Amino acid sequence: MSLSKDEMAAAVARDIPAGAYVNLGIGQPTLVADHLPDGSGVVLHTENGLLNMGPRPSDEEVDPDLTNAGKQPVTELPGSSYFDSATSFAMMRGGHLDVCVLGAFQVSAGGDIANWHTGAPDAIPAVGGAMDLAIGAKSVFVMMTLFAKDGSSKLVPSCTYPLTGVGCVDRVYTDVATFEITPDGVVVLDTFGTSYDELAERLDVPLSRA
Amino acid sequence: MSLSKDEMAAAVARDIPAGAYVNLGIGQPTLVADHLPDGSGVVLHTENGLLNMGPRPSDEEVDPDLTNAGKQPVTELPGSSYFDSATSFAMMRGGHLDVCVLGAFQVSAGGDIANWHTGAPDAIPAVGGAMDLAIGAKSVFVMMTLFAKDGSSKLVPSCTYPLTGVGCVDRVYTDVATFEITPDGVVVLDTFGTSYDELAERLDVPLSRA
Amino acid sequence: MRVCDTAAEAVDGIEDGSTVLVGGFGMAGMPVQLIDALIDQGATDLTVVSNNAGNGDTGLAALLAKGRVRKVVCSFPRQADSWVFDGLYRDGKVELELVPQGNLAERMRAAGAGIGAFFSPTGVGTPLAEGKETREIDGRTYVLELPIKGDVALIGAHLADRMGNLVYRKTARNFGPVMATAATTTIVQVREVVETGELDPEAIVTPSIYVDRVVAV
Amino acid sequence: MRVCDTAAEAVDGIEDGSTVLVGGFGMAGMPVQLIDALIDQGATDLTVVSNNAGNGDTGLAALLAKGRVRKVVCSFPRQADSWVFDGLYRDGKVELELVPQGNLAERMRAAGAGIGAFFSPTGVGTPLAEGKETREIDGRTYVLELPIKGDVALIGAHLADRMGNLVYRKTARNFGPVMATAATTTIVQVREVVETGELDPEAIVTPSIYVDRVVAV
Repeated sequence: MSLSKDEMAAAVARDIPAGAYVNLGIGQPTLVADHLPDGSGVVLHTENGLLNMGPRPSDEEVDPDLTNAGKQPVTELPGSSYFDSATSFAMMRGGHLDVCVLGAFQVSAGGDIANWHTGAPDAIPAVGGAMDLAIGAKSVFVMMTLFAKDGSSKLVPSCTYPLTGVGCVDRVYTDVATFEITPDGVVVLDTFGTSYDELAERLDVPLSRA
Repeated sequence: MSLSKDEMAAAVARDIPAGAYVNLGIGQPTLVADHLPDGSGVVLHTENGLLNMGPRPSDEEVDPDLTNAGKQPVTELPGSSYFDSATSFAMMRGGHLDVCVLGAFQVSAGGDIANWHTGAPDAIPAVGGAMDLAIGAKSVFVMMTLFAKDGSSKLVPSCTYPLTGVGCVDRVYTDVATFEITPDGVVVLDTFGTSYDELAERLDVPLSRA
Repeated sequence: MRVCDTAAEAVDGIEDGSTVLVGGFGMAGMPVQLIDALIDQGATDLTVVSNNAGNGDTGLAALLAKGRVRKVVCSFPRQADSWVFDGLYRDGKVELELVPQGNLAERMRAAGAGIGAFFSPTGVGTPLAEGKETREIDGRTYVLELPIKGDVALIGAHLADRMGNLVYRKTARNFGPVMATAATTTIVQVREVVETGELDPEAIVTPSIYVDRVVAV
Repeated sequence: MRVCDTAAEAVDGIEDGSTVLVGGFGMAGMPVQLIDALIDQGATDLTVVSNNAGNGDTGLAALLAKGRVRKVVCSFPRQADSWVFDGLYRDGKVELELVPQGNLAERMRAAGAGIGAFFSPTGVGTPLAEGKETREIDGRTYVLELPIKGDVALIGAHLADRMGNLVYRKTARNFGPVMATAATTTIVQVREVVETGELDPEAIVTPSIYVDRVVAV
């Protein structure tokens, strides 16, 4: 069986080391927080200026001064710290985050990521912190379905959408397989409801087994 | 009569606007603080990380965690703020200080300043924050005796000592005259115990009257 | 530093053609009352630098809707409620310079810190670095980024003292501190102005040196 | 993050040849117990980056006196009580890279912030910019400065919580926060380690992400 979004998030969560400092991108990656085990000591960073972010508050506890990067209300945990945007991005760009988890339109075999712009001529572009996250964290995990609605693979020899970052992705967690991007190529770490051979046939990207 | 050190400091203090943010360099410039009128609202900056520095404490109040850039004990006034060295020098370099007052070995007619190194081959060089101060403040005031012990002028056509900063000095307060460095040359603003003509004869620098 | 009685007094004198840095991340930290006062004040042909390009119909969105903004420099204009910007942009009525959020913050920091330019790894190899100088340093490629300096910054903070020292509250801090350093004139709306000495000197985020006008709203 | 029982445990594993960032401005913020532990630990051939080059016969001066330091990168080595450094320098036994204090701080900030290089106006036209690339930007001349990255930072702070968040006290803050960002391993001596949650999240100066080891001394 292929993985649900929650199962993909759980797969990512399992690979986050205890005590790691982690940024979860807007959208599906935020689901990862729900799958971190109690006592993991994982510290969540939100680029609008908070370390050790907690879960969504109850409706009564919503504070308009306390949001995540998706502008959703969040909470602070004991040991939190606040800082301004320049400091927050210095933290990201300086390589201090252990892991960031991003959604993507496409990832290339060389670890390029495209996740901010479809390239459609009438689209209003918006990049936010995606480019900083892509190049800043020690490990960059991507979480996406492997195939687009038209059946084409999002793991590609070379991205056709405008790039977010070059050669920066380490792992790709999808509904049907988990991949590691290595200097020697793309390694299949796990498959779900499909086989290595099926993947190898369907993707334009050379694969190898773990 | 030529001015004493305290009278020079008073002359500098008179030219500091009310409410200005000011850094007083190590040594003689620190005397300026004693001559700021009560209620001037002048805020003193010390580059080791404090705004609104107060005077030297009593012996009982000395706190080793609270010093000025000369590593002498100081106090904090109401409205003080502390910050780290990177922030403090960003403040200086970014042009946020209204005035800094520096000592000098030499100042050139073009506003160059030399105040960190005599150029002696056996001297151990030490620059501290002098170069940042020289180029950072909106107005740079120099405070020095006009003549060295050997009788040579410290206001020179071109500095012979290693430079601290280029074209950055606005005013030079000395024991016998006050000078303004302008794009059109050196203007004598005031004389003490000497005359404009005496100065014009003794200095190698072309002068003009205010 | 002047403690102003009204937001109108606080924004007095902002000139046509100014570059205005506007704080806030979405609505958190957005200086809504200052923007409303700027709308009334009438300055136009503005370049606005802000993380977003307005939400709903208030604040920055209202300023845009009035046609006062020639150009927006921001990282994330498109949002669920950015219909005002979206319409103007599609109609070619507002210019957009899109900047990755970290480069946006760092370019303003550079302006405030007297840095002439800096090499950033962010955006290298992407369309947002096209036409910019790049350089390899120590085995990594960087793109040269220039400072963004404001004529005016409009920011929201939590408390000010009468000297202009500021503290913020939670993630409403965001772009306020860096914008305060990067503008010629920094104008701040706060919830309360307290007496000088009431804020902890160790906890002040924006020292008074960066602040020109404060108004409690 | 590890809360260590002893300074010896805190400095364990520092390797010969390391670049060590040492906090403090004079004695304020100087991590004396960590330096003493480093002397006992034995690492040698060190490059030390610090604002000063030791005062009296303790702390950094003692490390220098033991011959463990190959090179000092600092802004202000010469002081009334810097006789240890003075002697070694005159005897050619220690190398000196003199850096203006603001460039020193900013070069470490660049290392911590992932900036590849930056153009600084400080030092232009002086001997300390000789041989360095310069560029005119917007009518002003700047010198290109490169990051200074530490293998280890030894800093002093006032309080830490058990996650490693730090607050400092008065002007003892100085180089601690920037050095904490610029080293692979940041080791901090504090006066007390408090429980997580006891420090005000709005007033934390060094967030825990930058801190690897803490010891109360």
